[in-house]
Amino acid sequence: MTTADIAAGPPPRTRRERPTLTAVITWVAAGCFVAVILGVLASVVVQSFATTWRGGWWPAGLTATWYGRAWSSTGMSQALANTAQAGVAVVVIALLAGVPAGYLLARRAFPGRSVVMLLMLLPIILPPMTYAVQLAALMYRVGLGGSMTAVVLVNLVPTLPLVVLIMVPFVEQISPEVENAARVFGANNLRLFSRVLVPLLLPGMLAAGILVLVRTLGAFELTFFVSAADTQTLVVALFGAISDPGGVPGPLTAAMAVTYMLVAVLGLAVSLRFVTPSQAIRQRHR
Amino acid sequence: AQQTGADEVVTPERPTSPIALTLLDGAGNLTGNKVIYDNFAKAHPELVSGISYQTAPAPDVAGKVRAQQVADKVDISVVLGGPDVLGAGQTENLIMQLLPQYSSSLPDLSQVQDAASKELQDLSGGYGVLNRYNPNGPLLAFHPGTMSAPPTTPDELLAWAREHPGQFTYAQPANSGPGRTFMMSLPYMLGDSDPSDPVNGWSKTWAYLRELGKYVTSYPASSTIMNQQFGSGQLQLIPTIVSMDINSRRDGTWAGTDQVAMFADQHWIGDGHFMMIPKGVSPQTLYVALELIKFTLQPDQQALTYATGSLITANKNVKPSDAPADGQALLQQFGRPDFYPQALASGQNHPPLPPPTMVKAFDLWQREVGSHVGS
Amino acid sequence: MSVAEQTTGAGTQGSTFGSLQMRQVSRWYGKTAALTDLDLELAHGEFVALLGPSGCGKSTALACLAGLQPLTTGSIWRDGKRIDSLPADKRGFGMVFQSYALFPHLTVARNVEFGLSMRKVPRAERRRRAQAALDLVQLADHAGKLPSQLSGGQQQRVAIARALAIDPEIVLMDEPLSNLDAALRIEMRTEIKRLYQERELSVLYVTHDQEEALSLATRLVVLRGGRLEQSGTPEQVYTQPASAYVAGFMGYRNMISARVEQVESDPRRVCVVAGDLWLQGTADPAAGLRAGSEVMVAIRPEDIVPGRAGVNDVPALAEVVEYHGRELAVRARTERGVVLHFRTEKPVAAGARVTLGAPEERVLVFPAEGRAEVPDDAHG
Amino acid sequence: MSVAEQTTGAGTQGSTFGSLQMRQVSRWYGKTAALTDLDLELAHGEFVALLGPSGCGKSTALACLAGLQPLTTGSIWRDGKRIDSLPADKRGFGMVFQSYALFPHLTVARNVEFGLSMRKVPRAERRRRAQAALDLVQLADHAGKLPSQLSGGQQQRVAIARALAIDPEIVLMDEPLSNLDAALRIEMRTEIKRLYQERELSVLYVTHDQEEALSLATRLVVLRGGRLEQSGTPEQVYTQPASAYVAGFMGYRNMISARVEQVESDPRRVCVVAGDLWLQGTADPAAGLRAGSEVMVAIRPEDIVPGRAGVNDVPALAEVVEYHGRELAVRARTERGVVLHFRTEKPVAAGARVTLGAPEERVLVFPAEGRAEVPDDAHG
Amino acid sequence: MTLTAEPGTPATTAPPRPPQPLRHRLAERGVDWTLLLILPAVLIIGALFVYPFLYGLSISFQPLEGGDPLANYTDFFGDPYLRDSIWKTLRLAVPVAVLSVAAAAPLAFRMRRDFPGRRIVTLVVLLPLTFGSVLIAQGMTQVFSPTGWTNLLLTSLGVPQQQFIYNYTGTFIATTLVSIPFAFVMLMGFFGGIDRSIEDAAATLGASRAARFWRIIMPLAVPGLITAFTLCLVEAFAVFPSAILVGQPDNATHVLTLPIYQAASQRSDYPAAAAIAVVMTVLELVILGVLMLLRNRLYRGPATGGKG
Ligand SMILES: Nc1ncnc2c1ncn2[C@@H]1O[C@H](COP(=O)(O)OP(=O)(O)OP(=O)(O)O)[C@@H](O)[C@H]1O
Ligand SMILES: Nc1ncnc2c1ncn2[C@@H]1O[C@H](COP(=O)(O)OP(=O)(O)OP(=O)(O)O)[C@@H](O)[C@H]1O
Ligand SMILES: [Mg+2]
Ligand SMILES: [Mg+2]
Repeated sequence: MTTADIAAGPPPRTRRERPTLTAVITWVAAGCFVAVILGVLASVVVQSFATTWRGGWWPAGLTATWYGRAWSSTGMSQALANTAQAGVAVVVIALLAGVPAGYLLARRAFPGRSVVMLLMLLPIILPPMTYAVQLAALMYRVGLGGSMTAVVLVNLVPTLPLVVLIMVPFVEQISPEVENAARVFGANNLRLFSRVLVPLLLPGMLAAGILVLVRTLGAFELTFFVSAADTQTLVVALFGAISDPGGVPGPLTAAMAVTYMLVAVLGLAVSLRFVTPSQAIRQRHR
Repeated sequence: AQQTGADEVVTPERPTSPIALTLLDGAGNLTGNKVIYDNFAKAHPELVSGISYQTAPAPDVAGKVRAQQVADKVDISVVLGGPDVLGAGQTENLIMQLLPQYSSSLPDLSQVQDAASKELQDLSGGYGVLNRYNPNGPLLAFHPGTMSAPPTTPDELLAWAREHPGQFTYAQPANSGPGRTFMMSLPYMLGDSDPSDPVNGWSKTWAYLRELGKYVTSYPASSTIMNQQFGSGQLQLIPTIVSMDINSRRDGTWAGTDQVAMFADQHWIGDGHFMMIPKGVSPQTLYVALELIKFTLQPDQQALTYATGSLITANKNVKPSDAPADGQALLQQFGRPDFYPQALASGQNHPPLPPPTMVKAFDLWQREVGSHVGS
Repeated sequence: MSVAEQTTGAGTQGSTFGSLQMRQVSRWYGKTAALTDLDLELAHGEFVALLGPSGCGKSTALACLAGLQPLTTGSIWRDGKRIDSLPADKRGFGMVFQSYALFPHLTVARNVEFGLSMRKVPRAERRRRAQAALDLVQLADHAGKLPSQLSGGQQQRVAIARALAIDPEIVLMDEPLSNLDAALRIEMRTEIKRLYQERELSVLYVTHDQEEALSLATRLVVLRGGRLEQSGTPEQVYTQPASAYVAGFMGYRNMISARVEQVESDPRRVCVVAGDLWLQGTADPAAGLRAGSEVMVAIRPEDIVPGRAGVNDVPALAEVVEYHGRELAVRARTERGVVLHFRTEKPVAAGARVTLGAPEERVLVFPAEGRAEVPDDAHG
Repeated sequence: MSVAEQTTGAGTQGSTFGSLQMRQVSRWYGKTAALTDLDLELAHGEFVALLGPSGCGKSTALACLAGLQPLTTGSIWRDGKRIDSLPADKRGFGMVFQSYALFPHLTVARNVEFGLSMRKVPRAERRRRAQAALDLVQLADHAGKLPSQLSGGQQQRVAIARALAIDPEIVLMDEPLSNLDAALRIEMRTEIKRLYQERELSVLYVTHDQEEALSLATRLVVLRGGRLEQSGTPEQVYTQPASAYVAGFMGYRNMISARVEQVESDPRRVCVVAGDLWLQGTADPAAGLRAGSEVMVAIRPEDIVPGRAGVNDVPALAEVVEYHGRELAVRARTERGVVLHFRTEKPVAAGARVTLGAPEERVLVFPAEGRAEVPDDAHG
Repeated sequence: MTLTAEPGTPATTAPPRPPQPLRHRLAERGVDWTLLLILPAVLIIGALFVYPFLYGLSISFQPLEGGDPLANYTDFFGDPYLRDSIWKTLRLAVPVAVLSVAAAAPLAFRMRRDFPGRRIVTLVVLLPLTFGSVLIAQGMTQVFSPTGWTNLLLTSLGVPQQQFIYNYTGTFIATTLVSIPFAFVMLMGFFGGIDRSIEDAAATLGASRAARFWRIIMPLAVPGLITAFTLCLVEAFAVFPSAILVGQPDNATHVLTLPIYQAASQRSDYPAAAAIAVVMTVLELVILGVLMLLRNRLYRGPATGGKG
């Protein structure tokens, strides 16, 4: 080929990269993962509409009556409201307390740092079962038992350290010079956080927030022991129903699960709408 | 921080204004009886302002009650649960002894309970009042399309399982009514030395279950899972209990054509739900809770439970014919009218193991049988 | 609540700035000292240029003044009040960081507005002042971009605009023009000078550009390994460097090791010898040079004149000739191997023989130190 | 496995570098163009200095050449082979980034060794070469530090050492000396020149320092808003800038709007008038100037001579006098308000009356453009 | 606040220096008012966790039957069935954590670049997290059952039917499904913070894409990777519902949480439960201690390469 040939050809718009082996493997693996997830999701949805489904590709018939039963029999609406309330409160408080703590643990080498670190580590690694009852008793003793406050407080125990631990590497990534600049230009601690660090830490906070929310939504033990009938969350209701020794029909639990999923997916989609966790702060070119 | 066991008797006091009740269900009692409790609230607005319900896995109930008591702030009025819940409540000193202390506030149980129920009621040591009773099983469920005659003795069952490995199983006794019923009936069928002592008196049972376990690929973690596997045809033969047979067909988990059969030497193990009152409730709550227990045992209320798959109620004076129309229809459609009435009349009735003994049996089962699965 | 009070306090209060002093400040990073017993003063209306080789502690000094680094020892005073424990956000200085340190998540405009919004300046006013600052640095058209979308020089200008927008009394600038092209650099220099004069700023300015330092500063301060080496007017430092080190740093490119041959009756005049070079030079009488002392002779390339038939003449061979526009920069070597750099407007070809001379008063003689010709790192 | 082949291939292969060409390259960022139809060549052994104001696309051009930015249109050729789809790691260029881009997690030594270890250079050899590169930039003592523990200038020197350690044939440098002090800067410049000559490198060098460009480069290329404005030897560009834009960028600080009064018989000689200034100047005949044409007159401050009684003399008042060391930089104003910058070694006091003149051949006359005196941003 | 404390300088220095404020000396050690920011977190954890934790610790030395305070521990270690649950937990948790991070890292890395459908992919990957293990397990019983979709698909492709659930595999799949998104969320943000120009620099120095990933991106991401791994490991250690619902809780997935649950809930033997929890905690602390030590020795700092 002569140079003229190539030069005459249409200019390459942008350099297209050939997919590498690792890329192919990654995408295939991701594809499998996504397929399983969607399969699980679809099966639960299908099951929730099934009259009977005893194996095979498709249930025998479809019906929407399970939803009615799920809604009426288990106080779902109350539980939904509680879940939303508790979820939001826990996320907000955990972030408010956890982000500054994570910041300090990442930036400072102060005396006693390792003790604090350990203190933050323990609640995450201890199974909640081992302290749930005592914690609940404490809540009842101070007169909070059964209240929404108690539900929020006990859920902070495993989630706050989670926030702290996740934030540490995120903080380490931020150049201290940017922080210095903010200080010089008159930002006190509060403003340093609200105007500079929080925006820069947003991806990390979002990650932490999602995980906290999920933990709170999914935390059964702690919530169960302190919640009263009118403050229980969805999972407590759901777990109670699923573990009903009488054997609850599959489609009924599936219907409850789908309701729960809808709420969760909605929350997730909304949060992703506003921030993408990977929103690279310094996205350079390309 | 443990609650002291001082048993001062609280005197019930009629509340001057209606109070709120909280029922904590650790046994699926609400499935059948919620309608009764709602009726109570309707019937006695002067006592009850409202009832809220909470459900929980049986093992977690005690912890919850305990947490409230340690803090001296009990807001659960009534605990609903099986013998396991009652046992835990009793050993941990969490629930009130209702009989004989409050017998004056309760109906005369001898007028209400038949012999089998009474045996179970006595096991409770007066810490609870039976509000639901079923001779549970064991029964064997099978698909008539693939099996004409199911085994009728443990030996036949073993032989069948040997020939069809992986097609028979039972759910873990600790988490399943059918599983534990099956396990508890075996000492009687196999002629073990002491059916009430799993530690020293069940040698034949343990040997049998170990042998049977060789042909089992896994023990499902709950009845629900087992029922689904049976319904989808992965399993050909499972032990079951009466209510589950009815509900599984009604809910479509099983095919409507699936059949059940008794053992030749049938030993029914009974099961029931108790109503319990946690220590630390106020005299007013106690008063209303006792009223609720009384109300629940009324014949007209018990008759309502037929609509939820019961074949027998907690009040011996109630007959299926007393059931409301929907209950009648249900019994007609799923209640195997040609099978259950005479089946329940035959065989022997036994109460289940008392809770602490039962836990030992579960533990032993797990070590002796469960831990060897698949290895 | 309290936030409002605090920050409003910072910018406006203390409007009668008199002087800022570092006294005996040391700053250690682990086991190495970046600053050692440094005394530095910035009086009202002064424009102090901080000079020194790479790594000598200039940026650290600025960081200490701004309150960004704790002092290991020493103190900082403002108008007789000790402020070294005042947090950075209460000091109200403007600062241009060597690394720019722009807020990556804010647009150019918001970067510039940042200091103003910390001072609770109302929105409209903030806009206006940020706009003015951006006009100053010729970036009004880029106001909506993020820092990562700017070129290096544009980023640097944003940093300057950000520091000036808050109208500070004291401005600390760390090589603020290093990434700008010559024309823009001169222009920005003029703008900074104008602002300095109009607004009566007090400026501490780190630069490595001699012309910048000379043209802007009212006083030059030269650091050496974290210590103060010389402080004086531009003219003083330029013409009378206190040491060979300062000389090397102020454009005295010819640094020749020599020995004193003779000290004249006027103790300022010495005669030194280095190879085949016999030079009449000027020394500080306080240095106490005697015949035989090891010395360092410093001569600027501009002060060596080819073809001059006066004192200090020496024949040499032009080795390398570089075109520098109006002038040529020539490296020549004497017969005994002494290298001399000089500049000339007359054409010289590589390989040509030249005679070089230098006026006696421009040949500076310093006592020799352990150090090599070119000032090296503080810890080098 | 494949990694080894790829990287070994990159550095050593194609050892007979002839030339590198950008042909008609454009690069758009969203809707703004950073480069437009740029043709740029770097031949074997050339040292090309890329000049241009901040934001004109210099860094972008380097990034495109290095394969770090996709081209929007156009192509890149090396020795007749089209390489614009070759990924950056296969091109084997050495590059010094304007932002340094040091690996924050590696020590200085490991940063410098990085390119070598990518080329599978054995450990001992790698050490040795990294050491040599660090010696070159006088950072041997800091080899064990992390980049964040270095001063700005030290970081920049690490970036230089890293690029040179791999012994590349083609080196792209983006303002590599901008953060160094004057003495070190000259020294590093000499080192770069030495390496360039010894190792027969081909260098593309972005700088904003005119002296650096003139002393190092064999060819200067001036960009303007992403386009090529002029390319030529240092002398050509310095003495015969192609446009007022280039002139403004090459140190012609006096840019005066004027009108042609008369074109002489020699079309290179024109007479222009601006206020009270009557000037004899030199123009490119190709510009086709006629009497009445709007023009821009460019004169360097160095070329204006005070007190000269020759052509182009004009009385003026010295307004601002800046001390620049050997010289003074003076801003003067004629009676009719034309501002003139000049430099002089003779003492001039602010407020003094001076007569200024400039040789005819140093007064350059260009056709006026829409643009203002000082080259602004590409998109400004 | 300017506590002008006693001068700490030795008497040998000639000029008496102004005393160094306590504040600076503390600041050099990292102590200043900002440190108060850590207080809310410490208070919350201190109040709500330390007391129950210490209580649990103390009752673990008070066996129900009285006697030897170490009885609960000797019981645990003396019983091979219980002791083996340590090994069974590790056998599950470590591979799950490794696989999760290994699978999530490349995917999260790719999320740095903008491509069509990125949001959707992110959403789908994150779904299992929001569902939690109970729901995942519920769905798995259908999808992976012998007559479920997966096996129907396999058999239609000619692959023999597989047993995916009610064994180790079941729990492994369920735990991994939740753990991957867990790691993904953390890593995605983390990769995003790495300055691209550093990668560019590596490219010009001849680093291939793989070399760039392994030599530049990974080391910078390692603190994040270790954090992610740590948290995945902890999650997997606490595996509970899926060990019961889709595992083989009596044998292959008899993980440490099960005896804790059984002791606490079925036997109401809180001391024994607490003792096993203490064993589990110590085990985790040892593993995490090693990881954190590792993390502290690695580079941690800004992921930017100079100016800008
Ligand atoms: N990622 C980006 N998005 C949008 N615009 C960009 C981006 N990167 C660069 N630009 C713009 O492209 C133009 C050219 O930038 P480039 O970095 O090449 O300039 P430069 O000549 O190197 O300038 P300097 O001398 O200041 O470094 C500038 O106007 C800049 O604002
Ligand atoms: N965080 C740190 N840890 C260890 N040493 C450091 C640290 N920061 C700076 N140093 C060292 O302190 C010395 C002074 O650094 P400083 O940044 O003040 O130099 P500088 O005068 O600004 O140099 P430049 O002109 O190159 O910017 C340098 O030798 C540097 O290596
Ligand atoms: Mg510096
Ligand atoms: Mg640039």
